[in-house]
Amino acid sequence: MTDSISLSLNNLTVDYPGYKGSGTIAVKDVSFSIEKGKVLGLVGESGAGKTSIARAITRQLVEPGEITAGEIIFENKNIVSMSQKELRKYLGSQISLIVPNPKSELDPLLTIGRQLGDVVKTHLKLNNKEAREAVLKVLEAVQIPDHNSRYSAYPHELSGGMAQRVIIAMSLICNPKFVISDDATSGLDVTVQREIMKLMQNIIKEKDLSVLFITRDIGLAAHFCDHLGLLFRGQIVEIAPINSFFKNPIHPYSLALLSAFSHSVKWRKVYSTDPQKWSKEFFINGNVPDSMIEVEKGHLVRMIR
Amino acid sequence: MALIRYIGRRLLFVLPQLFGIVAVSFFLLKMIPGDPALLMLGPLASQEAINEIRSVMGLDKSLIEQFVIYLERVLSGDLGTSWQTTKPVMEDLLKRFPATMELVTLSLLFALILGIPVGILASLLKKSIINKFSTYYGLLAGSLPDFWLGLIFIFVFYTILGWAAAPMGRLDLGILPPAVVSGSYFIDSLIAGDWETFNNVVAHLTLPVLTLGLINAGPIIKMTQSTMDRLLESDHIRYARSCGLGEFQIVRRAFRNSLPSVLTIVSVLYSFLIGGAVLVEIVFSWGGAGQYALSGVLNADINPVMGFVVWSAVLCLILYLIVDLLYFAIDPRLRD
Amino acid sequence: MKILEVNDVVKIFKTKGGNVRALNGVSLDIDEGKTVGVVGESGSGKTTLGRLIVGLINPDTGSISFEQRSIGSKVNIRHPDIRGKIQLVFQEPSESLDPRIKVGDSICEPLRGLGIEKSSWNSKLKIVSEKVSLAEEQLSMYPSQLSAGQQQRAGIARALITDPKLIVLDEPTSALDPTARAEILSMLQDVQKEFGVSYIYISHDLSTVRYLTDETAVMYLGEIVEFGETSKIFSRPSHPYSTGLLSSILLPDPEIVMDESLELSGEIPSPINLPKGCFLESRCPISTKECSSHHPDLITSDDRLVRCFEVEKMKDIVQPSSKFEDFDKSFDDFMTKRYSSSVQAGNN
Amino acid sequence: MKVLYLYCKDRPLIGFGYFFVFFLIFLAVFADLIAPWPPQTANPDDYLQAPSWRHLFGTDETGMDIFSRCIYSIRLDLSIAFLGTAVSAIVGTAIGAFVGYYEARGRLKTVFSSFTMRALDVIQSFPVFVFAIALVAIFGQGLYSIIAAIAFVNMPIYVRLMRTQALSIRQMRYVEAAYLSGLSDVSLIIKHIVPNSMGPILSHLSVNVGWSVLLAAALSFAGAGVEAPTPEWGSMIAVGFKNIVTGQWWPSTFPGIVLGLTVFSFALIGASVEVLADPVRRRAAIAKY
Repeated sequence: MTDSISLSLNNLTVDYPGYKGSGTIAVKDVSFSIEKGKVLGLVGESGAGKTSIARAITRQLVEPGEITAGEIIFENKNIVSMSQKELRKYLGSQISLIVPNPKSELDPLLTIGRQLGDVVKTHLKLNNKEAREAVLKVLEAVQIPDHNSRYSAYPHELSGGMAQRVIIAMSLICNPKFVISDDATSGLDVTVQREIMKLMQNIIKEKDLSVLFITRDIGLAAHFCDHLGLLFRGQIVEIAPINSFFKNPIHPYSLALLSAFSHSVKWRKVYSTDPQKWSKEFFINGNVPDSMIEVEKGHLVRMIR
Repeated sequence: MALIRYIGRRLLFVLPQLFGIVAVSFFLLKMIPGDPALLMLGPLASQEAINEIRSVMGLDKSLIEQFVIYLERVLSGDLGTSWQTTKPVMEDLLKRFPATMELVTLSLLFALILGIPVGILASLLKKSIINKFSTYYGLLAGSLPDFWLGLIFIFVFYTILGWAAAPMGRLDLGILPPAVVSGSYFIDSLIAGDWETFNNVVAHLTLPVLTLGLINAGPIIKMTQSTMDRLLESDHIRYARSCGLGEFQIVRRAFRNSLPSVLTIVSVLYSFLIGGAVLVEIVFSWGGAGQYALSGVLNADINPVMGFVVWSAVLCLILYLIVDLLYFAIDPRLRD
Repeated sequence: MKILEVNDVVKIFKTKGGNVRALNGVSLDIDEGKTVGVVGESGSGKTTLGRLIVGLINPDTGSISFEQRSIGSKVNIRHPDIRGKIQLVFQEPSESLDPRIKVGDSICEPLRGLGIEKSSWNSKLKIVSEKVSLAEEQLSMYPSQLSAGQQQRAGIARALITDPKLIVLDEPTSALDPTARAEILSMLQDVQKEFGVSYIYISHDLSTVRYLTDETAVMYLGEIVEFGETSKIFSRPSHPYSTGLLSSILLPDPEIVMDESLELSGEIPSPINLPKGCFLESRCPISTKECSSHHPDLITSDDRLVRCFEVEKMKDIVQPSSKFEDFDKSFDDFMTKRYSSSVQAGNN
Repeated sequence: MKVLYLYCKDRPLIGFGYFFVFFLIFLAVFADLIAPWPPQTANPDDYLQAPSWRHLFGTDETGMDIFSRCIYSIRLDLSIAFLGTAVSAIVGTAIGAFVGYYEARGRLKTVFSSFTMRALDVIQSFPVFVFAIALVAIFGQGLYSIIAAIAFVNMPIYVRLMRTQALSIRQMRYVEAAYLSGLSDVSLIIKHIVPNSMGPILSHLSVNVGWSVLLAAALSFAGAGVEAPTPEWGSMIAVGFKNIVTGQWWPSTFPGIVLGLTVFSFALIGASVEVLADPVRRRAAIAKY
């Protein structure tokens, strides 16, 4: 069974000690697993802990964040207990990351060819000529027009959509098995976003990638993912296969998110994100309960009973 | 192309500025009380003698006329004469500026060699002693009076230990200066291959360079550390890390990105030290340009001061131009 | 009655790289008590239009009239006659309040400009803060102590305190999370019902435009490419750009498939070097030779204004879409069922 | 206050900075009671005495007690520094606020701004130290010309600092909102722009007091500041200068140490203000408590 799982999180908890006043626990007791070749969407609002999860998996948490409990299992190895050296072998080659704001994520002083080349050279031990070939190939794969001249372009010479393609190229260049997309299209215009999403969809299918797709936009997730998890204040409140989720959303937070898209004033007002208004089975003593209940096969909801 | 246009624009801005500097300093210095003619001839001189000298020096003309005459002469390379040394200012400065530049350049080189590695290490090893050390060193070094530190070094290394050369100029009395090529004894003695002179030059340079270098390493460490801190936390370095690049590559990228800030602080220090090293020059009887200008100010001898101001403004100009070229080389965003 | 008329305004910004043509002749009318949506992507000039209407910038040519009198470049918006009647709500809630001034005092600031006596400030503050559901203790807090949604409520309260006739809402919800967004929009709707104020709602978020507005202007590179009743544009857009924009909206229901009849591709041209012909020509799948050589005018086509040579062809390509209605209906059905059952469960 | 205490608790050196400055002020106020010897009375019998219990820091070549002179110097040096800094900060901030606010806002206003900035460029291209000495030479040696020179030399920094702040703050939405409300330019600057730029100004202010002490001492050392018998750290170092080569280290060393510690303390305070004035960094710095 476990052979079909690409990556799984078991009770992952990320804490930011020091920020005691606000008492934030960025991520609390999060578990999920992603099957090979599948896309798990993780939807939540800002501050829900989405980015903390992405950074925990790559072990790049911002100070003073640290993983205080739980494990991250990738191909039967626990990422949490890896040494930095071992981890570095996985990052960029087996597990790669697609980030938002592509223009600030690329080194402004180096050409994109050089930046892509550095990654292949580090992981695949290619020489300069082979690296150049690999880079040109991947630039072509992400449909960058005129990729031969873009090879020596600097990040500031690219448009947002083009830079996003470069980031995608960077995540694919070593043929990873697992890709994390952290709000990858949030900075783009909708028409450009649509193109990028199509590209990603094709690549995922073609390369049989497993993907953790983190986003704020539940509409985007609905069309892109096989499974969907909803993150609320660092915890998963509902997680289900995509069809099961949208046929029968249960948690009040899920309903609030969905009603935000609806034209109906009534439902917007009935369901809010204010937990105080939720009924007892979802919210006790100021907290969401610790237990999750399986309402259908694979459809878990954080509630009592 | 963009570079040439940029330099052109830069020069366009700089020429009026240069004029402004000369004008302001000319009128400012003319306000210094004291009549050079009187100072030159002494209090017992006759009124006729004073008047004669005044007309020779052009002091009887209106200020504006004097300024125009001065400008004309500067443009033809004549900076006037100093009544204190009775020599043309140009000649004096040609001797003295190399001394100052040699001192300042070597001091800053030393400060860079010390400051950059310490700054980088402090930023990389957050919890180490070197981090604490460099944080407070940056503050402390900027707080010490350099002239005082020079004195302490003289006391320790010359008076007590007897390791250093006497703080009396750039060479021992018995040693002849090398043939003038650049004016810097350090370079000229190397060119001449005169090891005895070279060793003596180095012995005299050691303490003042140590003094200025240790003090100016402070801001360099601080700048290196804070920009490296910022960069190591930046999005693109974090992203490079999550691509699995090695630590060496990461540091190299971060350092490359922090170079412009380091360059800026170095250029600021350099232009400051051309005039600001004067007190250390005094302590070590260096005979540099700053000292020359200082005695000019204190004795209402304005030609040396004006000459110094013009020279240092031009030197700063060249310095900033070089710095701009380096920015261009580092950052592709400026090339558009 | 027309409360605001924007007449053929042009705005060019001079930058290092060249002249950015932000607005290329935009005309727009707003009726009293109505809401006009202005949609477009970044660089479409929609924010410039909003800032121009409130008087933060002046147009290069063209004019703006408010209640039949000219403002804009001629008369300063801060003129006492007009001051307070047009208000602006900003995109960035965290930046729109002075971090060192208490929220309540910030909300009252426009009253100072109007020269209203301090004694009446408190009662006015109470009315508007109730309207936007800000609690009294929040008024004596500093902006950093409020959430983004609450900050935006304060921004709206500041706009409302002068009893304005028109509020320009410049992407008021784009910095907010979806649920906070929904709450603010409902509130704006309530406010309009009660005060009869007109809105210009500037947004790139089409689903909120559909929710809030009566009419919609679709902008692309500094000009309006389609203008008409919101519901009509949403069910059957006529301009290739509006079509591409609308089909990019993803609703949270995997069964509502993406409409792929018309897709835009490639990059948005730079507003410094605008093409000679139609601005969309390079991205448009149905463009012809004429599109690259001539610039289309905004023409009346049936029930709306469209700037496209191929309006007739568009009618064949774009079929009426009911995806929004479908979503609303299925969601409503589902919720009705769920709500009644959960209410029952609550009763038990 | 509480924040400051918590911040210093983990950073004893910063705490020392605050302590030392208060200690100096205390010494300056009660100098008459604390100093064991009169500061300006030469005592030829006691010349060049090494430090002892009788003369804690020794005596100089005229036999004046260095410890007492060091204490009396505080009055002079700190008042020069405080006054010089205050003048430059107030004038510089005001100019900077207007320059930044008016930049590219209408023809006349723009001309005013760019002219001021070019003038600053000219002032700042002078070698600072020679410039300060020239100013003292022009106005004649004396307390007020030193203060004026220090204020003038420091002012461009405040203008630039405040200009940068004003440039970014005037783009903030709350300033635009206030503008639309009909507030005048001056009240916009006073109500919104200046208060919101105080963080960087304050932190520079403290460091700047330290620099000003240093500059005052350097001027005296160069012979353009306070004249010899007046107790002043810089001139005391200059007086002791000739003795050091012959091994009498104390006349120069002690004033230098006090001077260095003073400047260092202000630098430490400045570093802490930089953090404490920024709400985000302040919260992170005392997060533990």
